[in-house]
Amino acid sequence: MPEETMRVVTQTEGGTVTIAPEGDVDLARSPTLRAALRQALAAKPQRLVVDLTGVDYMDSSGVATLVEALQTARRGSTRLVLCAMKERVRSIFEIARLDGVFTIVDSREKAATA
Amino acid sequence: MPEETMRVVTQTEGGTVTIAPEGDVDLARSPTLRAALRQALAAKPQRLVVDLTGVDYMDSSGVATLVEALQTARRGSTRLVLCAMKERVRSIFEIARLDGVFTIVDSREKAATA
Amino acid sequence: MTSNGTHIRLQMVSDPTYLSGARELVSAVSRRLGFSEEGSGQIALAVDEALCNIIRHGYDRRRDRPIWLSLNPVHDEQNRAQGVTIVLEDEARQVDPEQIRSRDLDEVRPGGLGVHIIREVMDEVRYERRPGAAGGMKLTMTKRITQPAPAGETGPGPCARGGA
Amino acid sequence: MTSNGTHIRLQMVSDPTYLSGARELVSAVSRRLGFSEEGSGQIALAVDEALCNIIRHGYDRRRDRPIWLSLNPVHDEQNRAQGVTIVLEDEARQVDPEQIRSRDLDEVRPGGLGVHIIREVMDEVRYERRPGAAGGMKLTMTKRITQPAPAGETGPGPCARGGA
Ligand SMILES: Nc1ncnc2c1ncn2[C@@H]1O[C@H](COP(=O)(O)OP(=O)(O)O)[C@@H](O)[C@H]1O
Ligand SMILES: Nc1ncnc2c1ncn2[C@@H]1O[C@H](COP(=O)(O)OP(=O)(O)O)[C@@H](O)[C@H]1O
Repeated sequence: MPEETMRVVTQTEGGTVTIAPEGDVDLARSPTLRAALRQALAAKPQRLVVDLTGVDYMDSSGVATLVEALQTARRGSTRLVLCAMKERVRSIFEIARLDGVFTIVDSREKAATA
Repeated sequence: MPEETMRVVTQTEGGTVTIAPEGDVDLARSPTLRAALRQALAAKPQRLVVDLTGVDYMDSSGVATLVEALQTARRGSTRLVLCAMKERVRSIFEIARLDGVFTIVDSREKAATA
Repeated sequence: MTSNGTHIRLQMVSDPTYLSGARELVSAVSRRLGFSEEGSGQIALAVDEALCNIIRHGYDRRRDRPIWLSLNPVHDEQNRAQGVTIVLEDEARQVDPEQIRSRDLDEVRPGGLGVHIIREVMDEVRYERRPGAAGGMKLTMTKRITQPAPAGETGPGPCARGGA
Repeated sequence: MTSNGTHIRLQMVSDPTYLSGARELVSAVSRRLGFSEEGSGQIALAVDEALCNIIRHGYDRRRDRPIWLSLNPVHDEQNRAQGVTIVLEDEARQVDPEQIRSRDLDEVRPGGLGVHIIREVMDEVRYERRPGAAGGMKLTMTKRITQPAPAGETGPGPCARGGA
């Protein structure tokens, strides 16, 4: 079967790129998210916001993708912010003890200044 | 395994009894709905409203339970009204060509006068 | 890839408690194969109705008898999912496949809707006796994706982006 | 009833496309057995992580190899569901079960979280080599229901009403 894909909406406004994946981010889908994050980070924006409104579920392959993005962002002086994370997704960050490592805010509005 | 149960909230106000099942109504759960409907109909209320707000899925065992209730209601001169039916549930009534047989309204408010 | 053999095979006991599990399995897989939410819901409904009939008519509501569900994508030449085929098998009483049919729907009475629903939502439906000593029935159902996914994708929408 | 034999057994190919189906199956069944939504979600997460590890480490991402998932309720003397046991088996490379362990989480880097997550959300986790010529690994996981359902019910809440 061909590599499975998911919808990822990318939006650029000033120095901020916002990426909004839609659907479950699991081993089948995280390559799509990774591709979108890499592309966004290649331009070294000031701020990269990952809007998780549309993500009901994430497994450790999705978390690994975000950790990788965080490392790349830091090297390129991009501020990476996660927003609108659902409770179920937050719990995997907590179990992985990564909830303190990422900047996580409630909404896109807050992500603009976090 | 013991007979599976579901939450069904029953409320009486004047001559109207309202029954609100919660969860999927399938072969495992329709006996609980049937028991609640029978109990309500035994008192021959003027009006029996089945509020389907909490029902995301129904199979033909659930539909059969409601048809049975409709027949009992007609014999006892009780007006049976279904309300707040989700699109997915409505489609099984349409496939079974029963959407014209039942009185189906949008909300509890409309069910009070339908 | 994965062209031989069955992609998904579920063995379950004939206990209604497990109907929701079978529905969610089938509906999630159908979504990933490219069916719309409505299409996936219809496939899950057909599977539920067929399982109920096996439990009620085939096994007389015994809860400890086996049922097998296999699911395979139907592919076109470009290896894109075009639909899904689901096979249900049991070791229940064998009946004449001709006897498994819907009643006249004009009469309003409880029951008698399952086979009609299955035929309505699936594109192909075939009942037959299972060959072999164990007996039982076999139901083969196929549904095609009405809005085919764009080239090279199994994802749901035209806006889906390519993988890494 | 249904006390002998396996209640649910899923055979799937090692294709990540089918992970969501396995998750939804396990989560829907766990809900019906009396787990909370959170508890069911955790069981599905553990199953997903374990399946990912089989696909990545056991089968080196080949998509056409078999994986088996069996699920059984754990009952008390009154036949009430107390929890669930899930067994995952494969025909992949055998490794020393001692080698399947989590890394130090203080270091922030991608990967290395799966085994930690599985051990965190499940109550018992045991890896072993599968006996027999086909090789492969076997993972047995159990999770108990923390808020047991009231007597005679497998439903979720204290307000559930008795069946017909
Ligand atoms: N799996 C099955 N095994 C034996 N008979 C079946 C099976 N499925 C359906 N039937 C037969 O087909 C008839 C129509 O089924 P259906 O439309 O589901 O309505 P109902 O089950 O309410 O009678 C049933 O009454 C039964 O005689
Ligand atoms: N099913 C498996 N087969 C073989 N080795 C495994 C399996 N599951 C886990 N492992 C081993 O355990 C280690 C830790 O796994 P995990 O915590 O999921 O992190 P990761 O898979 O990202 O390395 C893996 O690196 C691997 O060596």
